[in-house]
Amino acid sequence: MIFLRRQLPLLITLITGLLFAAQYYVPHPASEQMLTSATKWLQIIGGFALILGVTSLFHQHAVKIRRQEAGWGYSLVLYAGMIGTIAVGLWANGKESVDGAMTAFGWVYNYMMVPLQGTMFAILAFFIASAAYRSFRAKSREAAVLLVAAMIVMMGRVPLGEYLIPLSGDVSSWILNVLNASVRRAILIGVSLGAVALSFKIIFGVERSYLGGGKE
Amino acid sequence: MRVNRQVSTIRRSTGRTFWTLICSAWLCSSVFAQSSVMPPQDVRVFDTPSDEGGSLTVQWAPSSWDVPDVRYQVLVGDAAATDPASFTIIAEFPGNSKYVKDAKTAWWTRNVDKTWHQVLVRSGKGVEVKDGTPYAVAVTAVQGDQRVFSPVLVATPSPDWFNWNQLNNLVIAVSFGGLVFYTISHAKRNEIFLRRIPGLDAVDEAIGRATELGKPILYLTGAHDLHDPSTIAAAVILGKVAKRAALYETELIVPHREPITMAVCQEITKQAYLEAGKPDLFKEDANFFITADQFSYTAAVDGIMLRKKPAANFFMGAYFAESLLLTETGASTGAIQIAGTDSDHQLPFFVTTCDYTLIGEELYAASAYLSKEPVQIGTLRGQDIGKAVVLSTIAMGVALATFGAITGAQWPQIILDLFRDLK
Amino acid sequence: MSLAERMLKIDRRIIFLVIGLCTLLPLLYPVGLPIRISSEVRGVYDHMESLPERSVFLLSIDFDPASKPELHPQAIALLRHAFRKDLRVIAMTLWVSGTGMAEQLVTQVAKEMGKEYGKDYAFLGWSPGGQAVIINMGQDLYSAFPSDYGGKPTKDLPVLDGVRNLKDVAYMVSLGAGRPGVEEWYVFGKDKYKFELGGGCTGVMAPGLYPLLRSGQINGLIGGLRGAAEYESLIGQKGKAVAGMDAQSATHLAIIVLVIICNVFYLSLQRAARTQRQIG
Amino acid sequence: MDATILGAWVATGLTLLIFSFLYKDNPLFKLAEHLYVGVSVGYTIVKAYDTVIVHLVIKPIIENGEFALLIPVAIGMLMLTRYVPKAAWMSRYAFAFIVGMGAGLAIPRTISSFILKQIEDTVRPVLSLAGPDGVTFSMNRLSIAGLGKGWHEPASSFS
Repeated sequence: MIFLRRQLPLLITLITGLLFAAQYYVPHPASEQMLTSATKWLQIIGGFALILGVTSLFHQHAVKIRRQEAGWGYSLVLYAGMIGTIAVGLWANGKESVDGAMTAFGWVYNYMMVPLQGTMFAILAFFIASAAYRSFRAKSREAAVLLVAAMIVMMGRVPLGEYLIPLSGDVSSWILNVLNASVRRAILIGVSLGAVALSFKIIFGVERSYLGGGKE
Repeated sequence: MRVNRQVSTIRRSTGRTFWTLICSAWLCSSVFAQSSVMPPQDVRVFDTPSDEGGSLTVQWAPSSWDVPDVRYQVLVGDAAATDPASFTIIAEFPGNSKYVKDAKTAWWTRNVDKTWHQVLVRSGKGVEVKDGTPYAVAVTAVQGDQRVFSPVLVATPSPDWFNWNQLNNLVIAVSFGGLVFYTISHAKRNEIFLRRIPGLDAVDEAIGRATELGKPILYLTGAHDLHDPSTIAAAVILGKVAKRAALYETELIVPHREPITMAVCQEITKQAYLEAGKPDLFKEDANFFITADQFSYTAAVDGIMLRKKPAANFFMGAYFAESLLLTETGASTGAIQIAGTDSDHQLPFFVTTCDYTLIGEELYAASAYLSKEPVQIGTLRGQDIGKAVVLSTIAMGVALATFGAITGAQWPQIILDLFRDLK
Repeated sequence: MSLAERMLKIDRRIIFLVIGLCTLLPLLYPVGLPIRISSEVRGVYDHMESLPERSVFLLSIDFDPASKPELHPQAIALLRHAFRKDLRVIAMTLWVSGTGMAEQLVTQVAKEMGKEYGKDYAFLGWSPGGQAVIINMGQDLYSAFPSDYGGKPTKDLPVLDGVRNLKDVAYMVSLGAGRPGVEEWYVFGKDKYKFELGGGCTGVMAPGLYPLLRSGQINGLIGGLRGAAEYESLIGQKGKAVAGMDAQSATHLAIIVLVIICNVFYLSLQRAARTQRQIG
Repeated sequence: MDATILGAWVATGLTLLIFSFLYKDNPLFKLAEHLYVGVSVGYTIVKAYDTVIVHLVIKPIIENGEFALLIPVAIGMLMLTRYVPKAAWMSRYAFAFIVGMGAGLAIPRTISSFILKQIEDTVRPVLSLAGPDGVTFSMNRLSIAGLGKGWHEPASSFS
């Protein structure tokens, strides 16, 4: 039983991991065919993962409604939104438009999803300004450098800035292309080494937190 | 599979000789422009090495009349055919193009000098190149009405089982992997010093404050799935935070964007409560899924922050545009905020709005530091050594490249090519 | 509490109001300052210009309506350019919540340019799996997308004639607002399948892609609304991005002024504290 | 009322409800927030059903007899065993497959794209033979927008 519960999953990871890492170096059509089918499988499995999440959401709000916790009415709104969208979606075969004509599903998408998403993102602009005001202070020499660089790039990225201070465009482009690119590259290489190390640990069963349950 | 490891001696010739060659080729062509062209010399046809099949490689030596006026044609025909004039033309190009050096192959897989011509024969209009079938190939030089043929050669394409151009990639993968496992086993036997990260003291402080105020702790694991090191690090840190929260009997809220991460984090939290000796306090719904959609998730988490007013907010893992929407809202409720992310594009937002931020790999280091497990610490050591190697490679590489540029020597390039991405 | 202290603790809703006005006013009273073209955006434009007619251009619309203000104008400008150059356009998305928007976007621009579905362009829709979709397309496009958005088998679309996988794509641009986005298209796509790749992204993410740009892994980058405005000026068809540049100019300036004010008060407080200490 | 006009009103209304958050948290924002979560989950479910179940699984099986596609379906189903406490361990097989494959795919590709490629571009000469004057400082690493070209190959198509 231990084998089925603990070792077999680790063995599956080891085999799939090694197989698909090795696949990269093998140009033979057989190996390419394997990659084609396996990535298609991954696409399908990815779809099923969603059910897992939705079940959790369903459960969580069902509990709220059953216990009539504070704000359970909003959970009803959530249910209504979800079931309503699914109903019109299935009715429209999952298409927002058919031959150029908008379906009811398309209506929900265009007049509910789109404005809600767009507005949430728009709030970001306001928050950026308030965060900048609140915490962008020259508390130290480093912070002062950050501040000056940020201002130059902000000037250089808009036409008004370039109009007022013509040099700002070139300077901000230099900051982005030279200073920024090299620092990002350093972080990128470091993070990539981390990613490769982690992948190795996963494949060889050293890191198993993804199976849940700590050391067991 | 043909692999020729011989490093041609011609390659050691300096760049100047190369230029002399080119110049003389140009001179010759202008002087003897009217003279007749010769058949292409030393033509070789063979199955393309390190490929998925369905392709042949044709190579021939450069000649004195490699000029735009003279055109080369590559012809393919049935293996039994002998008259090249009846073959199908699959490529036609000016005499001064299509060299070995234009193809992106590693020098350790080359069998001729890089000044040779090279053309790949593949399936295309009029010709289908199948594995296992022999094909006859010839090269012609064309000038005006004149057309001279090379001898007809026959070769059979076949697929290969290893791409030798990616040998450097494999060597790096294997040696770095080996290094990581070595450092892990080393860390199991020896104590390794780990520099304390200031943000980590704050973790305890934040949990302590939440307990004092009797308010919950909010923990986010980021936007990515479990393939990502940042998510794994976030999950490991969650285990440690959950254990402390269990000890202090403080409520933990973990909203998720990714179903599989949620499932795994549930297990991790359960384990943490077990380890803390408080399994009865564990709540299955401490970890819950909201939605995979970026901003509805953000709206919902913002809502949780404003209504449940957690005293400590943890933002670990990968984030995108939602980062500031989360941290600004958190700041407005007065919570202690600790972030840890390798999403470098969001760092400025976290740094300005959070009390502590673990930058880049500090996130991985934090999971090592908190868990004190040799596996984690050893990995960190392995990564550090890897970084040192990359750094010295870059430093030496720049020096070599500069030396090569000044002296015109070719050998530095051979060394540098070991670190090039070649396919 | 001194003035400086009070100003530093100002209600953030006042700042929200300032930003709101700075966005709204320029949209009502546009100025139209000239926009300088950066080499990043020119990289994408020049490559599109160099493509012969009927080349295959793949556009992956990897964002959802949230990033619409920044990336939608980029997509429109790119599609206009592609249709004008008479390229074969294949559009798709890796972001499920972007599907409806992407479909409308492609249909709208195609209609405007008088293009025919199936012959001049196709919209493949969404497929789950992110990086798995990219690899699968690299191996076999028809396996990743057996049917297009409308449910027609992709194998029957004339626009896909001679296209087996990503290797047959002349140019591919990913307009990504996160993950999967430009980086994934490089790592799981171009790295192996060797097509030419360009990128577009939100303003916030743009600096993060510079290492890939400098190394030539992507041959150009359209960053945020500014990038979109540059592209619109390049194709000579000004749209929403150019119009939005005034608002962006104003908000950037407002934030700069706010940061300066906050620092002036902050430093004056610091100085006051220091003098007090010296006296004390 | 026309569906489009109604839609415009709904859209405007929802926008205002979300923006009311800038003033402070309030029931109207809560309403919009919950509706948003519900609609977005619903939308994803519909799309996943249509794309995965209908177009990637059912159609290929019925039309082309690709019964091998039942394997990933089975793996996907294994994940759902999480909700049956006694069989929950079986979900590990699915996770093992996904995570293992992800890790395997990532190793060589990360090395190629983010380690080799980045080293390759960083390693450039700082000095070069420029013109008849002999050695000059090429300013390769410091030039604006990468004006300098590499020695062994053009810096990139972008520069």
